[in-house]
Amino acid sequence: MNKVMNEKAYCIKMEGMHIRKLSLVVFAVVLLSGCSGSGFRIDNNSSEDHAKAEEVLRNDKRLTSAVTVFYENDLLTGVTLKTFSRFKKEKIEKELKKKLENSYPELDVTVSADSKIWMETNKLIELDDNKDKGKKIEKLKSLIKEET
Amino acid sequence: MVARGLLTFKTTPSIVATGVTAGPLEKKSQFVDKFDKIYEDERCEAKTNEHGHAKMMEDACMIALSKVDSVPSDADFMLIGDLINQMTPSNFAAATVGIPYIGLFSACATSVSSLLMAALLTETGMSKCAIAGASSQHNAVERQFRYPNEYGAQKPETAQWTVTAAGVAAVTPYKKGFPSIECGTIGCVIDLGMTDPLNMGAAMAPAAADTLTRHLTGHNKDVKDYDVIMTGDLGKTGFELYKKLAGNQGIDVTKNFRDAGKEFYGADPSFLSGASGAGCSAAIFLTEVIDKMRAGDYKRVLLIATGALLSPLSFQQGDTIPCIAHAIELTMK
Amino acid sequence: MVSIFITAFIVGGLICVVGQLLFDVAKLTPAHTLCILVVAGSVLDGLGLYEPLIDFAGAGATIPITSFGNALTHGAMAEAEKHGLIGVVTGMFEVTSSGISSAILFGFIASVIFKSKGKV
Amino acid sequence: MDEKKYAKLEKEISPKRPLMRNIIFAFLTGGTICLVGQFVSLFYMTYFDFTQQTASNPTVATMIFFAMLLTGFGLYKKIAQFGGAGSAVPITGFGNAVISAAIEHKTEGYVLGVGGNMFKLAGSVILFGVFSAFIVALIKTILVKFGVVSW
Repeated sequence: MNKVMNEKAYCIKMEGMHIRKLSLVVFAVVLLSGCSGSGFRIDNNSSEDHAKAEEVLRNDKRLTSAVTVFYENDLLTGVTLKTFSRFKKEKIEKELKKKLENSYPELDVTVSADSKIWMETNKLIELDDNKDKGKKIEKLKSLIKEET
Repeated sequence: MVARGLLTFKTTPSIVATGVTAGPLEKKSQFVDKFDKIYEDERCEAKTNEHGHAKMMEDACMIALSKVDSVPSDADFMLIGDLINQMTPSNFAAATVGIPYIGLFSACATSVSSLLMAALLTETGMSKCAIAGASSQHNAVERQFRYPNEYGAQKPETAQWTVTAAGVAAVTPYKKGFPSIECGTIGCVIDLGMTDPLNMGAAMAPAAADTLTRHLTGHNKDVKDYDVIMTGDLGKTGFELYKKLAGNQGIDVTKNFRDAGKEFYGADPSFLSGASGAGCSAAIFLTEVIDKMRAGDYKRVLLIATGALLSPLSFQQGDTIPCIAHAIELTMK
Repeated sequence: MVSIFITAFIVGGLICVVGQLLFDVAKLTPAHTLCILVVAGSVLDGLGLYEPLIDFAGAGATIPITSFGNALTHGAMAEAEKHGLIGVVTGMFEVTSSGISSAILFGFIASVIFKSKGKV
Repeated sequence: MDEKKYAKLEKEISPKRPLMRNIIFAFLTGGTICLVGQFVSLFYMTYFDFTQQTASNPTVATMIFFAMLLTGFGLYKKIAQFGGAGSAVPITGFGNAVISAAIEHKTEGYVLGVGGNMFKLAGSVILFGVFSAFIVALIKTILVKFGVVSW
């Protein structure tokens, strides 16, 4: 009898913790769903025609968003992937890079599915001052290099 | 079968005083009011757990002696033990108290084995006052036998909690009005191949059941002769197993059976299967049982303390856990 | 962005479930369980499967102890790619130094600040 | 009574480990720790020059820092009793193993106690991690040499 009551008390205690934990998760998801950007943005500061790049990126069904900056000799693209496409992150990066390089053979193409790059590229577009852009792009490129 | 390991005391030495000290967590025990001293600090204000352990033992000795208006120089022998490396806490306590000392080790069964030894010395007439007891300190035991105290390991429901407590009794020749030691049984080491140190109750239960049957047949007694048959620290799981094993031997286990480990912390589920440790049985036997005997509630009791004789080394080398149980019979004439 | 938090929770949780099964069903000690998981992480990286899992689940794959095996193997293989067989030995702690060094550092700091307590 | 018979009886009477409960709680606890890790990693990505991949290093260090606080204040073992493997498997569990051993052996001094016992529990993880990494990398290097696979 006593034992049963103990177990009950135990279960109730555990359930309380259980619910608290779940609510934390729900809260986190709600909080985060607000800041998920999507769409395809292109910022062209060069003489190149960006239509081809847009076509490549928009036609790729595995992407949820893509942010592209053309600046002088650089073409920098940050992409976000669909959840299950993330397994093939490296492969997708390589494919896109190849496609873009084919379209723009004279540009230095950088493609990354890293969310840091995506975040920074977004900031880059909002930057009014064009002077810093070159520097920032170099920095992002070195960050990507650091990984390997 | 020739009855072996049986002890009968013709002079029936008496337990004239007890001293029980406990740590702060033992306030959760349902027997807390009966303890003589509760420390507010788990190390008893000492620098290390082991020093606190020794201090707890010392204080328990002094309390027991003071209850019979004695000082350490009045005592002839000191028979105590604990679970830590080579019993250093007991050794240090004995060094401070300064009574001729023999360290005893039967793991958690030391509480009863020391009483039996004290009774023997008294029986021979060579001891007018002997100190017997055992102690354990949770932190010190935990870090030696299991993991560091702050390590997060999930304990199953069969795991027991080592108590921080010391229990000491002063044993003298027969004195009217005090519980006296009539007989006892020295246990055999029983090993039924249990290896799980988080289920010590299951390892110790066969030893307890074996000693119980040997005591009953050896001394020609029946369960009905006792007001209570109390085991030391089998815990909830071990106690069930022990009753089952004893029941298989044709012993009526339906009433008068109690377990100190199971009852120590009441029904608090955070202590899982219950309490364990040499201090557990010593503290409960020397408070709850002795008090009830002196109050006249119990006339005849059988105390069986169980001990798991493992070491961190033997466990890590994959050995089984050999166990022992000693029994002592107290009467109130 | 959001989905990585969900996948981190689920993948991280599932790796822990594997650990719990090793605890409860295979009856292993925590130390044995963690060793098995580390070896598993290392083997998965050798097969080239752990990096995609990190891409998929983020911290869900880098926080469990399996990532420790992965990082050790990754360092060894990256170095081996550059310097051949010798790199296998020299590259091992290249990637994973942060876990061990911070554990040592914080362990020491903790030992200065804290005392162990025997609370339930 | 022989050993086999007793083992059977022991299994019957000892309470079973609540497997479903343990699995669910391990999932929730482990998931939550990884979720916290993801937040930390987002923090490092947003405010410092770390990419998703390189952020994992400071994230691991930060998680071990959290483990230090939880261990020191005696909370980690409570989480462990509740979450089981959910708290042992994440890197915080590794941290807890190192830190708890360090705290416990402080009484033997910093050199013999803390220094000598710090990796008492976690050492085996490092040993098997290193050894298996060596074997795996060795096999892969040999396979690449023979042209069976590529890097």
